[in-house]
Amino acid sequence: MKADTEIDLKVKIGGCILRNPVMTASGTFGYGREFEDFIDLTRLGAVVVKGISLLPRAGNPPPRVVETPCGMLNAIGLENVGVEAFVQDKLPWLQRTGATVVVNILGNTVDEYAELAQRLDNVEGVAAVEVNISCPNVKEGGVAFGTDPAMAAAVTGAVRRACKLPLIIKLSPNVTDIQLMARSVAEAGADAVSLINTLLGMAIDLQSRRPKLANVVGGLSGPAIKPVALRMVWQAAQAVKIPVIGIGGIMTAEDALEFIIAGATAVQVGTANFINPRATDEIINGIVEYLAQHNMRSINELRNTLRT
Amino acid sequence: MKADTEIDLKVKIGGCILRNPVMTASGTFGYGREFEDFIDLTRLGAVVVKGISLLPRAGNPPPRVVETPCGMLNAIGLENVGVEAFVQDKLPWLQRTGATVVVNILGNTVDEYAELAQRLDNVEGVAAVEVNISCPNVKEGGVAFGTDPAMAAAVTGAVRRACKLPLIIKLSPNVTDIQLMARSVAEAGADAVSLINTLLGMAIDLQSRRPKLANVVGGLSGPAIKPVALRMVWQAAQAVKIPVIGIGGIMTAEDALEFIIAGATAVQVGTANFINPRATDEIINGIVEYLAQHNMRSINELRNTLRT
Amino acid sequence: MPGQYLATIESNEDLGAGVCRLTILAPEIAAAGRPGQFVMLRSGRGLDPLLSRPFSLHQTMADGRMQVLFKVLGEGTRRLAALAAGASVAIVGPLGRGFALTPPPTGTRLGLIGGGIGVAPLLFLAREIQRLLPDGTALDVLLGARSKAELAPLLADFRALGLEPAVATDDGSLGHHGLVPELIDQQWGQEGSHCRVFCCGPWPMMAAVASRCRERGWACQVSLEAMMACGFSACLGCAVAGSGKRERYFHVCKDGPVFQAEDVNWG
Amino acid sequence: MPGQYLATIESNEDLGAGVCRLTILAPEIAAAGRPGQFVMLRSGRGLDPLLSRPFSLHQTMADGRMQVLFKVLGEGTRRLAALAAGASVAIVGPLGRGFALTPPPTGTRLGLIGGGIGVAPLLFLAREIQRLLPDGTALDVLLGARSKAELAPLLADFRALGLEPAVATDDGSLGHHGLVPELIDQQWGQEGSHCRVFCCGPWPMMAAVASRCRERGWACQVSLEAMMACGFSACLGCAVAGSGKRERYFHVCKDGPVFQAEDVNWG
Ligand SMILES: Cc1cc2nc3c(=O)[nH]c(=O)nc-3n(C[C@H](O)[C@H](O)[C@H](O)COP(=O)(O)OP(=O)(O)OC[C@H]3O[C@@H](n4cnc5c(N)ncnc54)[C@H](O)[C@@H]3O)c2cc1C
Ligand SMILES: Cc1cc2nc3c(=O)[nH]c(=O)nc-3n(C[C@H](O)[C@H](O)[C@H](O)COP(=O)(O)OP(=O)(O)OC[C@H]3O[C@@H](n4cnc5c(N)ncnc54)[C@H](O)[C@@H]3O)c2cc1C
Ligand SMILES: Cc1cc2nc3c(=O)[nH]c(=O)nc-3n(C[C@H](O)[C@H](O)[C@H](O)COP(=O)(O)O)c2cc1C
Ligand SMILES: Cc1cc2nc3c(=O)[nH]c(=O)nc-3n(C[C@H](O)[C@H](O)[C@H](O)COP(=O)(O)O)c2cc1C
Ligand code: FES
Ligand code: FES
Repeated sequence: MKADTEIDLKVKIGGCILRNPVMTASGTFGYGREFEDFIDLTRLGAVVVKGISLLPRAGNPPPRVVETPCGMLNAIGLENVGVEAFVQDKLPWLQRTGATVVVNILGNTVDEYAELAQRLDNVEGVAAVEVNISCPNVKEGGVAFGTDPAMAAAVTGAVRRACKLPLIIKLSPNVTDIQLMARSVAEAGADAVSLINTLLGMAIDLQSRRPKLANVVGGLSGPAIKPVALRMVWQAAQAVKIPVIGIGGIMTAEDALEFIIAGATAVQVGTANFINPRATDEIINGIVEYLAQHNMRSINELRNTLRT
Repeated sequence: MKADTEIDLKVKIGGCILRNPVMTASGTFGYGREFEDFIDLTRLGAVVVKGISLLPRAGNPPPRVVETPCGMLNAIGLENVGVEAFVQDKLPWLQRTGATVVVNILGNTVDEYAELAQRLDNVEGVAAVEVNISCPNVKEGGVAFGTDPAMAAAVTGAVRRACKLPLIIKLSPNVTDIQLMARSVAEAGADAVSLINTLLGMAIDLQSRRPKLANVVGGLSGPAIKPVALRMVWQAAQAVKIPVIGIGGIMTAEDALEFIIAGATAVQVGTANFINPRATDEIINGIVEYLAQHNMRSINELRNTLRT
Repeated sequence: MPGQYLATIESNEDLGAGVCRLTILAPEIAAAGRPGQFVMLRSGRGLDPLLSRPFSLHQTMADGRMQVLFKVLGEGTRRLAALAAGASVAIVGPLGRGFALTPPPTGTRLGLIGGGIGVAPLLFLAREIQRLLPDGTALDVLLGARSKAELAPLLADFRALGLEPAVATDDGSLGHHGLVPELIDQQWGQEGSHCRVFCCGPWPMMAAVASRCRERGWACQVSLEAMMACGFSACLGCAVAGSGKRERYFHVCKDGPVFQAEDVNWG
Repeated sequence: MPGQYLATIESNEDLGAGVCRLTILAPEIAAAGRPGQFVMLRSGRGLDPLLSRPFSLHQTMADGRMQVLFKVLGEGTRRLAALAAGASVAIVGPLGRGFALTPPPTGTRLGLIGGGIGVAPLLFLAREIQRLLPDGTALDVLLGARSKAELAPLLADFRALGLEPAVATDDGSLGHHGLVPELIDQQWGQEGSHCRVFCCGPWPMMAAVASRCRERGWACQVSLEAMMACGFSACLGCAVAGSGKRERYFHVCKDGPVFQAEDVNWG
């Protein structure tokens, strides 16, 4: 394996330059510190923290997670400490490590999203904002923002106006036309899109005849969803000019490389962190190894090279 | 295990009474005869044959299938012998066995669907028609019929007018709102809906940087998709009054029972047939066993008993 | 400080009744682990089952080895049960907060109560109590199980520490014919504020023990279970409802697995 | 007539160079199987890997046993390689159409050509040729491999039939230093319409053999591979492009795996 230094892994997301294309996926990496005993956070492209709301949220009643074939369902219910506690208690430690921090935000209304973005705008140590639009719009009967192009564009526009930070819109896969969604948020001012969030799924306990999740439905993640994620990332990369960040079932460097070949500028590693807390680190090493083997000097030579 | 005879497994789909709720999924059971060495077809609720078009189709170039985590992608390209050869060469054998035969149909236009339905209408040995609407509408730029409620309703209406057979509309999962799709086709005259067809996915070969399927994208099936299927079946069962047939990742009797608890009147077994050609038979036995253990006399006592 | 290791199985004993004891060479965990803490284990390269499985530390040894004691339930434990000596297993640990072992007021009896496979962490706890607490601290062990076969292999380990557990079995094949919470009355009577209880077992059993302790004003620590995806507070999946005194939800992997019974919402 | 069985592994031999030979007790398949046919194998209860894997019949024996010879590539073959004697394996077979063995005109040489693990079905084929075809039918075996280590353990089996394969290796460690199709010229010269070839190996090697046979007007049967989900013509996944003489696409599991080379589109 050649040393990192010989191969250029840097990628650009909006105005933000990442050391390498390997980020963590929101909700699977806590606030970063949960991994301090396992890996050096400064090696990562970026740490995307657990989704943050204006006020703290306690989350859903248990059971909140259940295993499925090659995957898992979660209905955490967006438990988080709220933006003030995040800025005061969580961010400073992350900032001291020197990690690149992306803050994932969520809201119940367009205004909440905007308020969150504004609150984070001039906070030191925040490199970019990722907007989770897979949340129910309480003003529109609980339909998720991310399943309607107009609502998604409205959130994007509001956040865009509220802050100058690089803006990543995180798309929901539970839609008919992912290209339409990607284009809508790109036109509304997104600097990048990330996808996919979890697929909506369900599991039933046969003995009690109850849902295995207290919330009845939950989000499916892990290797099971990788084929769907890869297809959507490839479609999105063809639909928009802004960078696409690939997410979904990435367990190994091979998986990450497939997303990059399909057109992703960067990737996020989610469920894999639970099973192998060093997964991101190993994936970075594996990417370097592959590029070296294929005599590539830069990750940019690999991106979007799928021969169809 | 109690004998089948003590427990009533019969279910009704439109005017059609099935011996039990276990059907085969189209495209995973050939024309039935492929399984003659493995199981007794008359034990099955119904045999759903490979999708039939007006004219024979050669299908897609290889590679056509690829394995994925707990699943597989296929891009067979709807290879089939065409309706005339089906009626003349394939159906008579099936009919002689005494199996209940459901014919899955597909077309490029609304008219093709109607013509197929008409052709099958008075053919002896056809118990019902299942309409695969996950096909590209060539008159509408190749968008799948099954991703647009109006187009899906148009196909349903046309087939409804063209034949008197019980009519099952097979829904695509690649949509934002499965309840809307189910309601649209129910209102347009469907006797039942079956779901889910495959999720659109993709796989990439890292060495050649080519898609692993010649068709680039393909349909994801198998245990990986079961949580998504179960969620959609549960949602559909709450949205419509007509019977719902559950499909997606069913490998065992436990899986089938979960779909029935979620509201399915019957289930279809797909990918499992490839791995275990006796899967349907074992699932029927397992259902009987469960009902006996739980002192139920009829499968109807179990349906839609999810306690949320 | 938890770590992630690829550890070697030193031995795998089938104790009968579907219970296995794995001895694992994992020096860092053996050195750092406390009673009541747990590890996440995963075997094999396959992606199904996907998640690691949590197991209490059954014992740590001075020579870098540690043990888990587990019951075979589904595919995850079946895989672990199939591991041969020399095989590798992915391990993360030690994790969570174990039993709190503050010196009790003189005259306090300590009671260890285990139900079923809930006995797993109690041997380590008993050893630590003997090591850390003042000589002469009275220590009782009450164990419950379905039948004699489940319990018998474990009694010898307690006897080696000079402890003779009181036993209850569902089928009466050993000791008291009944449930282990009933042993509380039998062994310690109804009154007195002189007991401190450490409990691990199925939820209804722990709820019954917690309620008896509350009635008597006894301190009671319980080791809870929850579905876990990570084990180190990254997924927030392992929530358990609090009694309202401190938090709406606790996270079993971080705030526990050992809790004060009064902090838990027994539902 | 194919069937589905839960069969027992009788032995599992590691032949080195990542090649294993499984002996399986499967009386129905051993009795019915013909050279060139295959079976689908699957081991374990897990759902990943999901699909069964196709393997040629390497040998069938009179006592109800059969063998497959395989190379360890990914997780599916890794699992099979880990099977111990006494373990079970799910098996479906015998499947597909094997080699056509019509008596050749007198004076015809029969040539068996194997490349890499493509040697697997040829031993069975050689034995059947010796059994079925007229005495004195000339039978040559040409084998290619990466290196000596891959080939050596298999030569003994052919020698036991009185056959001495001509050998080519990529690294020259045994026999001809080069590719196996080159042995055709070496062994049988350029001219003559007196050969009938049976070939199994990697696609480029079979394409080269097919082209040499076409030039010479020799009949050539090839055993093809394709990604398979079922093995018994239920999925239609195993398509391979035809030369246009008969069909647009063949299905390897039903129309093959053995084809006349001229029916195949070599691309
Ligand atoms: C902190 C903690 C300590 C534990 N210590 C022990 C121990 O010392 N000995 C022992 O035998 N068991 C222990 N368990 C329970 C053990 O984790 C489960 O029995 C095991 O995970 C079952 O896995 P499986 O694949 O065999 O079963 P599965 O087929 O996956 O499931 C069987 C049942 O086990 C439970 N389970 C499955 N996965 C998990 C998971 N990731 N987290 C929690 N529960 C799960 C579920 O209730 C499920 O219904 C502990 C659990 C926790 C949370
Ligand atoms: C008719 C037929 C007969 C065969 N006979 C033999 C034999 O006798 N000995 C032998 O070593 N190999 C044989 N093969 C190839 C063998 O099936 C593959 O090597 C095996 O499936 C690889 O599985 P894996 O999980 O180890 O590898 P994977 O990691 O799954 O894949 C490695 C490669 O193997 C191939 N492969 C994987 N799954 C399949 C499948 N279901 N069908 C076809 N190819 C697949 C793919 O090209 C893949 O890139 C035969 C294949 C066919 C179609
Ligand atoms: C337990 C869990 C919690 C998650 N929480 C969030 C969240 O707060 N915000 C968000 O945008 N995505 C969240 N996600 C989605 C992931 O970031 C990611 O999009 C998804 O899990 C797919 O990637 P994976 O298959 O690699 O896990 C969560 C996922 C999991 C498994
Ligand atoms: C190889 C293959 C071919 C299929 N062909 C058809 C088809 O012709 N018509 C159709 O409606 N569905 C077809 N399907 C979809 C299945 O009927 C089923 O809806 C899907 O596979 C999900 O079920 P499963 O997970 O049990 O396989 C096909 C699926 C597979 C795997
Ligand atoms: S198990 Fe993941 S947070 Fe506790
Ligand atoms: S492998 Fe399924 S049809 Fe050939």
